Amino acid sequence: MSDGSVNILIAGEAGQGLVTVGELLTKSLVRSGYCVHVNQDYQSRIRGGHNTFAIRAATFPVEAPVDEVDILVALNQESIDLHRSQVKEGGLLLLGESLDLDGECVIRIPFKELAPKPIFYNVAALGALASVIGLDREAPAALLKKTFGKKGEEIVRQNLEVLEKSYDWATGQGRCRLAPLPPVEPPGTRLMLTANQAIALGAMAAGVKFCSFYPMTPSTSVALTLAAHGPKLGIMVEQAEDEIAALNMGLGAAFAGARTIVPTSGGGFALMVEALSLAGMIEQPIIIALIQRPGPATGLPTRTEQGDLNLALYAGHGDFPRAIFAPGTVEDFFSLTVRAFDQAEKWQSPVFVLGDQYMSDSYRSVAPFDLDALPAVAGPDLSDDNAEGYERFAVTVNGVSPRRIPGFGRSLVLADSDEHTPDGHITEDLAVRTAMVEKRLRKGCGLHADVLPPEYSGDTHPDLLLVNWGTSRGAVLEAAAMLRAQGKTVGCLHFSQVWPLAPESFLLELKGAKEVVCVEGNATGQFADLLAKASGVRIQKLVLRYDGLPFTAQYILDKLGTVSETLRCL
Amino acid sequence: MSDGSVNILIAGEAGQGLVTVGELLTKSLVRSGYCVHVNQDYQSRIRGGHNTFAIRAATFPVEAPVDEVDILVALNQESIDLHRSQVKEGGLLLLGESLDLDGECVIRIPFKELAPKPIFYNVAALGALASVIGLDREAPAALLKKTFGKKGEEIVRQNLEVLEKSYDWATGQGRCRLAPLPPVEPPGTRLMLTANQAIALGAMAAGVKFCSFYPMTPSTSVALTLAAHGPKLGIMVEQAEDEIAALNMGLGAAFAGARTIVPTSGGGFALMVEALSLAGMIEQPIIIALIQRPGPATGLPTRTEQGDLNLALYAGHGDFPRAIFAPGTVEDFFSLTVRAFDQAEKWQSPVFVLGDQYMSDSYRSVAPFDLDALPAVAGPDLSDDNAEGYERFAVTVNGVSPRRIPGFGRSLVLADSDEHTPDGHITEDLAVRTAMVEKRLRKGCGLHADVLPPEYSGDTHPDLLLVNWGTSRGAVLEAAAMLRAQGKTVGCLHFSQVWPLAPESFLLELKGAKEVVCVEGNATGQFADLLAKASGVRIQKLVLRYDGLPFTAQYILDKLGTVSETLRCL
Amino acid sequence: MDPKEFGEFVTAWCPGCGNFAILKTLKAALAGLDIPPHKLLMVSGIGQAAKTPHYLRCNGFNGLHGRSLPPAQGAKLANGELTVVAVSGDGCSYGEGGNHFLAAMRRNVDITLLAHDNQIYGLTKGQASPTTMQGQVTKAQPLGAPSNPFNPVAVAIAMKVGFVARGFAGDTELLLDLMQQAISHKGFSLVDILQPCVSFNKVNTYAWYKERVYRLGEDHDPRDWSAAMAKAMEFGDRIPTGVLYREEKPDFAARFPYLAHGPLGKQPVDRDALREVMETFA
Amino acid sequence: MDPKEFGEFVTAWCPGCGNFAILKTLKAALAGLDIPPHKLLMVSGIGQAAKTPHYLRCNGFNGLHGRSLPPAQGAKLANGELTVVAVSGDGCSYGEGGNHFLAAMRRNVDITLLAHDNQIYGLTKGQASPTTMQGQVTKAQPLGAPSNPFNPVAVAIAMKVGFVARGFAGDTELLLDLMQQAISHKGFSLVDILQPCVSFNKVNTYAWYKERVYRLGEDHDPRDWSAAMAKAMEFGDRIPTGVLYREEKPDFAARFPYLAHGPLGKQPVDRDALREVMETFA
Ligand SMILES: Cc1ncc(C[n+]2csc(CCOP(=O)(O)OP(=O)(O)O)c2C)c(N)n1
Ligand SMILES: Cc1ncc(C[n+]2csc(CCOP(=O)(O)OP(=O)(O)O)c2C)c(N)n1
Ligand code: SF4
Ligand code: SF4
Ligand SMILES: [Mg+2]
Ligand SMILES: [Mg+2]
Repeated sequence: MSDGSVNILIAGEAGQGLVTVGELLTKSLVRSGYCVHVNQDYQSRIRGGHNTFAIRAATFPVEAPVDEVDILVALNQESIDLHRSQVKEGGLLLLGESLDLDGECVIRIPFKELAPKPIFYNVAALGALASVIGLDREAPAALLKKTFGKKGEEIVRQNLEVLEKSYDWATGQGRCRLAPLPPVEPPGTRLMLTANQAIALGAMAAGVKFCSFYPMTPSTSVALTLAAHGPKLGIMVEQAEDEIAALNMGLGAAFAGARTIVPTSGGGFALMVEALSLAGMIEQPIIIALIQRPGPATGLPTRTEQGDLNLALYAGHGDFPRAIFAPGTVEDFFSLTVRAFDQAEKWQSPVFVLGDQYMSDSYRSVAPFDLDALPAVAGPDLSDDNAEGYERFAVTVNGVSPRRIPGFGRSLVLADSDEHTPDGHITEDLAVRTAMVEKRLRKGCGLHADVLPPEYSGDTHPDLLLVNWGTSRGAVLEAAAMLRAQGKTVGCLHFSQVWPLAPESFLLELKGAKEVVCVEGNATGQFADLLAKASGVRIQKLVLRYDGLPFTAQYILDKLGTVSETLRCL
Repeated sequence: MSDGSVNILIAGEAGQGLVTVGELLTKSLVRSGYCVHVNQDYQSRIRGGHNTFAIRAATFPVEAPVDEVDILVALNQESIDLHRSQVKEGGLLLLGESLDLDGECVIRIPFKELAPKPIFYNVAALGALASVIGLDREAPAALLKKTFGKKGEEIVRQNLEVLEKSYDWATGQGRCRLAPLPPVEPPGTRLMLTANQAIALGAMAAGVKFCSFYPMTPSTSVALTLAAHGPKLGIMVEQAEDEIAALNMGLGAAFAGARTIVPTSGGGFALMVEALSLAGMIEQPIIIALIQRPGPATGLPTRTEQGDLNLALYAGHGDFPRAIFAPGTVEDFFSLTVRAFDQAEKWQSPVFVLGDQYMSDSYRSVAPFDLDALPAVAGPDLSDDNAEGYERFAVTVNGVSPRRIPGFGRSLVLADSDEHTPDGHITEDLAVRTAMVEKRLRKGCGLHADVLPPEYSGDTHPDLLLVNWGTSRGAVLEAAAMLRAQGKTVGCLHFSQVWPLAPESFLLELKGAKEVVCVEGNATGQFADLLAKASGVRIQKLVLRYDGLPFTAQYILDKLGTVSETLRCL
Repeated sequence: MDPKEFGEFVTAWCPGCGNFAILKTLKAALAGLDIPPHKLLMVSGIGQAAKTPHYLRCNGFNGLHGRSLPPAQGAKLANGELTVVAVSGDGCSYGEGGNHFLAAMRRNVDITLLAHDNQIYGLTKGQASPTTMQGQVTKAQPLGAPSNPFNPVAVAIAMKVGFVARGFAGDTELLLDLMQQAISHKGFSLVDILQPCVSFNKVNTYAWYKERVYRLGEDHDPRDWSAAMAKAMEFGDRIPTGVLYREEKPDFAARFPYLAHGPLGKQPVDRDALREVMETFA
Repeated sequence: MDPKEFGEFVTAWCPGCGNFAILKTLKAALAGLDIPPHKLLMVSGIGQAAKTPHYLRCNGFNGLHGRSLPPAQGAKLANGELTVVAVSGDGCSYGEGGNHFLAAMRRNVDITLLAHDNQIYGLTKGQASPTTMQGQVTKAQPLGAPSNPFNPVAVAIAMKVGFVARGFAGDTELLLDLMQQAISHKGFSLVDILQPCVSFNKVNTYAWYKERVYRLGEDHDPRDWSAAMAKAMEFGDRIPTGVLYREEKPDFAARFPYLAHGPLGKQPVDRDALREVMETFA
């Protein structure tokens, strides 16, 4: 915390309110102008078990979790046992009233004393924490006013009273060797956003009008965010009977002119594979937000992994093009979702946005998006010219045919899952078949031409190049910084679009480093394989993580130090 | 036909009985000791349209279709128009009675004269064809006796009478410049089998006891063959409500001890992707017979393609091992299905047998399989030792745990789609997770060690190496022979197991040729991609076919002559 | 309107198939309702019946086997101005698509399902479908179809679907009326249409149906749930046709006021509203 | 047999959840029927209820969400000697798994489905399930659940399922009896069990159910289909529990004589028979 940052770990059972405390504190920090990084670790159960909510706050950007903790808030005994060792020298332990631990830097929060009823314990914890980290008391107070405003003045008053009391109480306690967070210049408005919320906002900005989904952790919050604001923005959000219905229904809505997103997770997406192929065949723009969790099968429902890349890339029977975005920041989850809608329409193909549990639950502080500066998103052909001669699947040079919307004019639009003639009728003419296959594939060349190059950062011709994609970005950047501090030159190559790949945009970097390592959150190095296929360059060393947790810089450093004996006999 | 072979094309509408004529003639040829190759081309409809049944018969092995025709049997006018140009110089046209065409080698079959009722027209055609190609009349006669035997003597007599009459009639006609097929030494018993029937027989030989399926061309005949013989062999064949049920039901049956096969096609398999992942997670041996047809989506339901390799390989969310066989001969469809069962049990993983419409409908003459010489197939652990301490998912060196069957002893068997402890209970212990991921992947190394090397044939260090997999084998071998006749040295490298790949077993061959070309039946070169990933060798030139038809040698030669501008921007 | 507006197409059906009569009746029904081709969307799955959208001049979505209802509902929600008719076979609608059938009945989106019920899988050459009679022998069921047949109208009435009817391809006069009533009904409507398959169903033939099928009389009150349920269970020596059950209730869209503003695809993005939404995260 | 044979496990359920009573009753029911753990196979999907196989010493197959019935039937067909009980939630059984529910009812394999019906998606934190009441507000349905709720017992009776019952986690005496009858019934049996979810269903609480639930009396004859159907439609102010409908009929396996020879996995390959099969291709 001496460096202008603090890492707070709130730990306890599901149902003890740790998320409430965590979210309130995070929001107070965001509003006060600090950068934040939240990491939520929880089990697949509603009550009990063991969960944590980790807030890393700093005066500078923080984009990855860290294991070492400055302040451990332990709501039950198990939390002490499990996390005590993570607390840094001089760190602080804030314990629930009756928990058993003694020591120099241990403070017990006298909840019963500070709050009239258990329902206020969360606010008591908030006050104590705010005080301990040196947050101005006004920040949480303003937040409580806003949060409880609609519940009436009395409720607000009671909450503020508890906040005051616990803030003061904590101020009276020693804070061990913890320095308060240095004050920061109050920024303009800041949003507190997760990746999933950013996907939903991006979709809204791109004009989404339809979302069909089936609940599945960690993708559900994309749909819930859209549902919450659907009535206001005129977005129809429907929970389908299953994932097959979700994508097929989405395709119907998209065909009928509504921009559509279908959020799901690996096991749910596995059920959409046939419908994805249909999207390829009828050239239907549609967005799939695939929020990953560890597999196979049900796997670890509430943990994280980057294990569905292969599936996203190869799902569907038969050959057809697609694009896959894998943003690495909350800002990119927003802007690349917008881009996904544009690319989907422009190349009339399904487009993926890959996220994962880690970032779906990871709050960050983000500047409000400049909606007026957003690029226009491509739309269908609304001309209705020459309705009689209209052909939905006219064979063209770039493979893209005019996409009209049934009912918008007099043009008749016919989509067919069989091979079809330009006007959409089923055909068994094998010359037409050949032309149609090639037409569809030509759109892949368009997607390829539009591909976003990877982001290169750090030293040129470095000793070490850390290749990574999607949500591993933050931990990789931090690892690179730590290695540089040790005197190594390090480059980072981050792919926020993982398909198509345009090797010419990164081959120099890939070949310019002494050692290349691929960092990814799965057990087999799926992206490294993909790079080998696309570029001919096989990255020999992999840093993989597949225990359900997100990367930390330290994890990467540790693994870099060991010889990786990757099991690649899949 | 002068070279001891004949290619007969029977063409007409669906419902005109051309398959009946074709099958009867093929069987007569097989029983007479000729090698045969049948290619069936038909539309997705029950009546009308345009279908063909092509029989290539020879005194030597024939393993691919050819376009040039010696005898065209045209049952309607359209067939004449469509196929006349395929008839070789000096070839023969046998027409339905009232069709319009004149010429030297045109013969009209006087059906009304030869047969008392339309129901006998098929036999009339059979008699005429048998005579024209020089088949002894005893062969079809014996076949009719067997076929109609159970319908009573009178029926047999009538059929034989028509056969005699038409045989004699045709003998009286000129046969143009066609030479009769030279007689062959009558072999022992020969089976007339398609690949799908061979899969079913292979499964029976391996002890299959359960088959759950949902009808889908071209996979249905695997299930129908099992269903026909199920009661005799005690095989439960159940048509499920959908493909999801088919595989999940199959997993339940397999879990409960029944060797299980699930046949399907691309679109159906697309629906099984989640259940495949479950098979990976619960380490359930199961066989999926994936009989391919052109996609995407419904595509061309009754045509052929090799387009589902990527899907078979990458289906399922999360990482887990599998094996994929892609036989190239009917004999291999039998023996590799047996091997698939063995590998599935040995490495407790899902195993694929990839076929396609072409070979699912392609009859061949095959020597009866020597059932006594079959290798033993691995089975579950029936010991029930130490039932109390039994752990279904015990972590072992090679990843394989003792697989016991619920109810067979006192051992309790628990399978879980979540990550689990060795005894099968759901866990969120992330160290256990890591151990389990690695245990499962180690089985992939076992599959890798057992992999079948590709078959190399032809010249060493050739000018040209034709890499191919699965059902393209026959056409590739024939193309190689034709090129050799032109003075080129040619090698063929055929993969009948396409995953895992062991580069050490073929790198020398791959690198030893002047030019390497990959021949495969899809639009993007899926296997060439896979080879690049697995071996680091990128085959630059591809001969692809994706119009729904199988390869012919001539097609390959034609494409080799052109510069392939493959669209690889997928 | 002239049924000729919907064009004439060459079909891939077998001569004598019950689908011909249904198609012809459908065109007449649509013409009678004055639904112009460009305001009509026919959605289907895969099967013989599912080829119907190709044989009618209109907008069409010929999707995947078993999946006619999800895109039909999606399209209707996206554009309530379209008349949306889903058409598919018994296998498609009640077999592979069974879960969507259940959900569509619950959801009550204003679409019509015409289920061509030939009690067999036609296109895949004659395996048992959910409505195939128990014991009927096929190549896939050599010991006879082992399952109890599905009774779509009984299940629909048990679920209180607002419009449940059974028609017969051999009685096109009644069928025309049923189609028009179904399409006009606000909410999800089911017309199960008995359709002889001359190629693969040698049990439930024209003659078989003709012998059994009768029209529900004036005495049947489709608003009487118990009577409807009792009639729905009749399928054997006697098979009732007509409107079995009717009930008016708000359709799905009625619960979403913003669906009343016209097609979703014509609604612009309201930047100010979006800005307000964004601010809820501040 | 002592219910303790089925062990005691730490669960992941919320304190107060209706699942506890159901689990306890299940153990008692199984013990009462003298089913030894190694002859019992519990099959489930994914959800809170679906965790049940982990909380019982026995064989278990905890498969995919919505997919409890297919493996349950596959396993039972492969080994008729096993007692097979499928257990899952309302979402799993009637939502994602709706098509399997329909097919299992038609197929009549001798298994039991215990559907823990809390009228909500518990494990995924409170979205509407197929049985959630229309209009009930959730985070996923902020304007209220738009669909008509699914009535599993009505549909089952419309499909003439041989054993259809409704139980309540708050009446374990009745539930024990229902479970035992269901498991003993030859063929597919359904027990829909009303199960309060204290965390996410604030409408259908213990109190809500207690006020409405009543036991069917002696006067109800479960063999009277019309009476059963009428009772099945009752779900509102009054909710009947007990055996709604019963009918004995041959189960699926009865149609396949060779299933009577013991577990398929113990049947050897008959080489001679196989040779004869091979010869049919000659
Ligand atoms: C996912 C999938 N499974 C299976 C098929 C194969 N298939 C096509 S049509 C059909 C059944 C058709 O039966 P039905 O719906 O009754 O229509 P009908 O042909 O009788 O009109 C099947 C199984 C398919 N196209 N897709
Ligand atoms: C294919 C798939 N889709 C979605 C999910 C997420 N999921 C897990 S449980 C569940 C719903 C549980 O509801 P219910 O079956 O009623 O069980 P309960 O938790 O209420 O007992 C869902 C949607 C999943 N695991 N797999
Ligand atoms: S197979 Fe049957 S349903 Fe299909 S077109 Fe022919 S008669 Fe009609
Ligand atoms: S969420 Fe509901 S159903 Fe799940 S354990 Fe808690 S109370 Fe029970
Ligand atoms: Mg049908
Ligand atoms: Mg539930």
